[in-house]
Amino acid sequence: MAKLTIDGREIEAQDGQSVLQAALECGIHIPHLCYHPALKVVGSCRMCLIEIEKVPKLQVACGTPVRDGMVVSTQSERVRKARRGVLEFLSINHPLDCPVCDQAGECKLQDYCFEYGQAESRYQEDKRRFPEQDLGSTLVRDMNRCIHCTRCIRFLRDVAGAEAFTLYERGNRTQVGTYLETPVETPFSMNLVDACPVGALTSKHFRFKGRSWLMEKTRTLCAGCSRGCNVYAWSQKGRVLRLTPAENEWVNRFWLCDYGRLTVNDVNADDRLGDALRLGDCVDPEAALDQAAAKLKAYVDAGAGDKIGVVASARLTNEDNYLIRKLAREVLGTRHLAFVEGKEDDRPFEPSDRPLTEWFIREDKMPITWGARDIILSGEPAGDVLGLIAKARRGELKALLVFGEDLTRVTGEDRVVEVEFLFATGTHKTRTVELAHIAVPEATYLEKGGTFTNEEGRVQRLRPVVAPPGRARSAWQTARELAGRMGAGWSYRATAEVTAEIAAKVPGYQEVDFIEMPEEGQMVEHA
Amino acid sequence: MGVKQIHRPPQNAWERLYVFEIARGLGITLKHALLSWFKPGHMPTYEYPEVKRPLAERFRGRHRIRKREDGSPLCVACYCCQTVCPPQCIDITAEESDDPAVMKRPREFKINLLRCIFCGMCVEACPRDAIYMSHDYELADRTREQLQLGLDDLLENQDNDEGEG
Amino acid sequence: MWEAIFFWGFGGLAAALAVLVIAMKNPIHSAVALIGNMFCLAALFALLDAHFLAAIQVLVYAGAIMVLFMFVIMLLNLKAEELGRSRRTLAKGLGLVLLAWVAVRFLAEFKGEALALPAVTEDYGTIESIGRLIFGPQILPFEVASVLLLAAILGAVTIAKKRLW
Amino acid sequence: MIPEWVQDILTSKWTWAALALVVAYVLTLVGIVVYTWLERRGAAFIQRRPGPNRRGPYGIVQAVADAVKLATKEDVVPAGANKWLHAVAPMIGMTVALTIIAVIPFSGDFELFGQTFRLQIADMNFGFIFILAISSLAVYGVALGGWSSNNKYSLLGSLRSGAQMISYEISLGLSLVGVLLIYNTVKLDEMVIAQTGAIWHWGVVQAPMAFLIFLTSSYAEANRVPFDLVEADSELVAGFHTEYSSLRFGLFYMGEYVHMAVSAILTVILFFGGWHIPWAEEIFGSAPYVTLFPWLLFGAALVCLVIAWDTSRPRRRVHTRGNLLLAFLLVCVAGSAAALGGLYLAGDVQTEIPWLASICGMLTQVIVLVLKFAFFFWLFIWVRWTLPRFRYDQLMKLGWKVMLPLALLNIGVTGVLVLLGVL
Repeated sequence: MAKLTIDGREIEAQDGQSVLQAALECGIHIPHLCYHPALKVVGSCRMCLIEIEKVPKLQVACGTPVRDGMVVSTQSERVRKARRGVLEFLSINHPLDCPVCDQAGECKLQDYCFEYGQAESRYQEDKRRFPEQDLGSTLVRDMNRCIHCTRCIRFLRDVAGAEAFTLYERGNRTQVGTYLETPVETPFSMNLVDACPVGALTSKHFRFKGRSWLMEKTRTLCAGCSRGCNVYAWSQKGRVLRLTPAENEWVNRFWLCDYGRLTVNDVNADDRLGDALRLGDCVDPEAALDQAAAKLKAYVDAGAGDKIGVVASARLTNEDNYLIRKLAREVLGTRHLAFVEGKEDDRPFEPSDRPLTEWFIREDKMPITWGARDIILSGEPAGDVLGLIAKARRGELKALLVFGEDLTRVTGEDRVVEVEFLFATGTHKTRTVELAHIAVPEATYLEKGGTFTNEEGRVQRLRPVVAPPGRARSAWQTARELAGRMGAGWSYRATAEVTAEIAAKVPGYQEVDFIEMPEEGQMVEHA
Repeated sequence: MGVKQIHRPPQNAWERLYVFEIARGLGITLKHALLSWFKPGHMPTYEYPEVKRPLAERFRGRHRIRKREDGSPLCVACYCCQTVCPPQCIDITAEESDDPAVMKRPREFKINLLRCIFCGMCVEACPRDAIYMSHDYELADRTREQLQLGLDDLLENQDNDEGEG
Repeated sequence: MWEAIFFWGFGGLAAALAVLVIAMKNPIHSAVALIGNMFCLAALFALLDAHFLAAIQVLVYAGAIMVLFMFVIMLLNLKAEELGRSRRTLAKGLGLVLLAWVAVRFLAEFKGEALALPAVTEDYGTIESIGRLIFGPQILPFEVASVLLLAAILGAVTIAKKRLW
Repeated sequence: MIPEWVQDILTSKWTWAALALVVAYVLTLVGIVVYTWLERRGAAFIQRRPGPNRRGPYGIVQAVADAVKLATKEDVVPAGANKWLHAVAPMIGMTVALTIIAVIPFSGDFELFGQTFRLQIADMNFGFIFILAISSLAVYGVALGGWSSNNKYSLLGSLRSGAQMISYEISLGLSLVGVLLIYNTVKLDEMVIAQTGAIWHWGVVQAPMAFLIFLTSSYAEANRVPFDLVEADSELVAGFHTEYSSLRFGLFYMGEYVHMAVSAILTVILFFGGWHIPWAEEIFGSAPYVTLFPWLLFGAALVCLVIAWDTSRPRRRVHTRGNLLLAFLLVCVAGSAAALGGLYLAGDVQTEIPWLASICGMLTQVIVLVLKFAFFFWLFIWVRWTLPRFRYDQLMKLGWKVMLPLALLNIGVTGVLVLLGVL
């Protein structure tokens, strides 16, 4: 432990930490461009200059380890003047194109120039100019804006495990890019956009879609795989425009894969279901639920409740699955309950310092395969979806309820089982939804609240980012409506109430608290 | 609170008779009536639809967007006007421009004139001086939809008048 | 011909309005009916060549006295629930009996013959002849009536005003 | 042959009275169009603006457009209003104003086919008392309208105006008594005849005090500025007609104008010699109005030509073209009037065609009356846009403490003067 003074404040820092890390930890902001907590320190931007007592020259905060008794000043006139100088140098070739730059609003250079810079540059000569460069399917490079902090190079080399970027040419002509301008081929390429402190690397997916200050930022989860990465969903006017990683040391650290980021395209797809469908017609979801409930009640009243099959999904939330199970077991009284689950992945889960490609993306593309096992099975014999379909084909089932899944994707065929009554909920207009006797719309993971249990057994909170299209709602709400119409006196009004019941009923979930859930999530024991 | 005493000038007997003072008043109004009658050109009014009042240089009318030499909008869709607009009546959708030098251009630029308060903040905010407020103030229309200006509406009639820039 | 039409028209209207005066529940309606009744009476006077009397009837009764009545009613502004339901069956019965008695007496006297009335003279009903009557033979009752009215005015002022000076 | 009862009806005085009534009322209602136009343009001119000048020549069709607008508006009856009285009240106001027209003489006697006629619907021997009696009923329109609207402002407005009308009716009536003493008659036509000859026979010269009181009181009776406390908009919204809309409001509005017209014409008849031109006999001989007619025709032709010239030229600032059609029509009228006048001058019409002569004389009298009336109507408008509104206590003070004593004094002085033989 080292004790040092920064701007007159006594702070304690761990040995080996840099002054910059120690300052950031206790909330003192030292301007920095090339420093990134997950990347190796190079000290190339010279933005984090600080004045240390008894040291004649200004030092970079990122590269100076803390020492006991150090007295640091981050705001002295000398420091400020030095930063102004650094900024003036950085701005020599940086174009004044903030109006068209996607980074504007979250650009560190812009912020620092606003804070320290002077409005007029003394540099009279021409700025260097490069055309924009296409770097594969995800990235666009604008060399004009580059400040040579090498964050991108360091990320690819040290974190992603893809040595694609480098510095080439020299001095004033230095460029950052790929060898021979080949495209960047890594499933983590869009992290470069986050890593770049300025707008030199921008995302093709988000390019010109919106401005950072006009968007709302909501912390939620990615549903792309069973890792359960924490993300910020940026939305504007009811549309999610992009996902960026939210820091979670135990799950995804600072990163998010391209696949996960692009799941937002599914949410924004044109074939989203907004109204109920009955054999192809648009109808009122309320009326559709009335009819479905009446039909199901007829089966139950006739003693044929056990001839109803219910298909849940690991794509839904814990709350959805819990109420689907409760609907099947308690209201319909059927044993035929199964859920669609993802592939097994026997690789270790824990985040590590190995290249991202080796551990980050999970084989299991369903967000809560493990959670669904905890909740739907709860110690009861496993129901297999393919088995359920086979039973239905044999005519042992009269009705089938499919929640949030496309059965054709499970079977790989273009047809869904022919039963007397097929009820489906769906986020998109899938085959199952089209072939169902009654289909109601379903909200996607960016449109509903709830909890996900990831592969590791970490329960994390999902937050609604935008309103679902039309009259879509969560599967648990659909289940509640069906049960309510069939005479069950369920009184769930909010997701938190279902979560509370899960905590009370499902073994291992006792500690789960929806409202007070910490940002890193809560661990549960898989049964 | 103090009471403000108003001292009216005392009236003399002649004035208190009123009749002659009333006649004097009638004379004044008659003078104006006759002036209006025989010299209608000297009335301080404007026959509005045909004759228009000269506007102040800084008059803020309907918005327009300046064009580049090739006719494309000068706007680069930076959203500054949309951000600064107090009643939030501007709605921009950006897109990639064909011209690599321009990079970004508005695909849609909607101004809801029904919401607009003509404060001119968008003009202040524009980094390209692309948006300006013309002297066009006859903005009545038959439907609400016709008062939602689109990019085409904002680009037309450029030469009509130049407002604040 | 026309005179007959007007006589029966105004006469019938006067009778109907007189009934309405006591039959209407809303006092304003009663007052309006009374005004109408007086107007019809004036018309009947006019038909009888008593033009001055007709004009005075309208001027004094309809134009002055009833206005004051109406002001009082308006300022009281009684609601329907305050007006209540009249239940004086005894008074109604007695009234009917009296009416029947008057009718019987009237028919017994009238017997369908024209009354022998003196012929209308040239100056009948003119202002001049009435003036000569009032300020000649009838001067005493006229002045007594005016003194009576003066006394009534003074009485009203004395009652209404606590301090006279 | 014509049945006897039809003949009865045709020859009855009632039939002709009814016919005359209809004609007079239609003319009055048509006149309202002109009155409102005059008011609006007059107000505009006094305020140095053009006023309505778009629809029709000089904007006169604007008044028709106003009427159409009023008539096609929704007729709102407020909740809780006394529906029956709410409907009746504007009719009372209008009826009262129109009824007075029945006793007004528009011309002197003239002979036609051996019979004597006069442009007067009802020749009553108590003319001015009739006027007083009928105008005293005007309070009811205002009072009932305000009360039946179920609105505090309406009620206050109607009470105010009721009190105002009663107060000023007294001084109005008393001021007439003085005139009555001078003319020694109560018949309006005889009053006019009494003012024949020199200008000092006019009522305004003989009884100036009565004239002032009458004028003031008639403004108060018509609820016009400076006595329009009824509709003191800053205090009472619009007074008794706050809750009126559509044609019901229109009736009040028209009633006000008819009232003004009646007041103006009474002023002319009582104080300004009616249809007489001073010293007419001295100047124009034994039948002055017949002799005067062609000159009037020429004057009218001249006015037509001026208007034609004015409408046909393009106007400055007003970017509307001149009304060529109207100009053409007016030139035609002017031409034919001049031709007729010339014809009349050339032949000795009085002896050759006596009926034409008497009609011409009658028309001259009507025109003279209308010209005088027009001035007093204009005076109403003129005063309205000149004087500010009275405060209510000032109004009452003026009515009871100034007008009433002055009127009584006027009667006394006039009586003494008449007894002394001065007047």
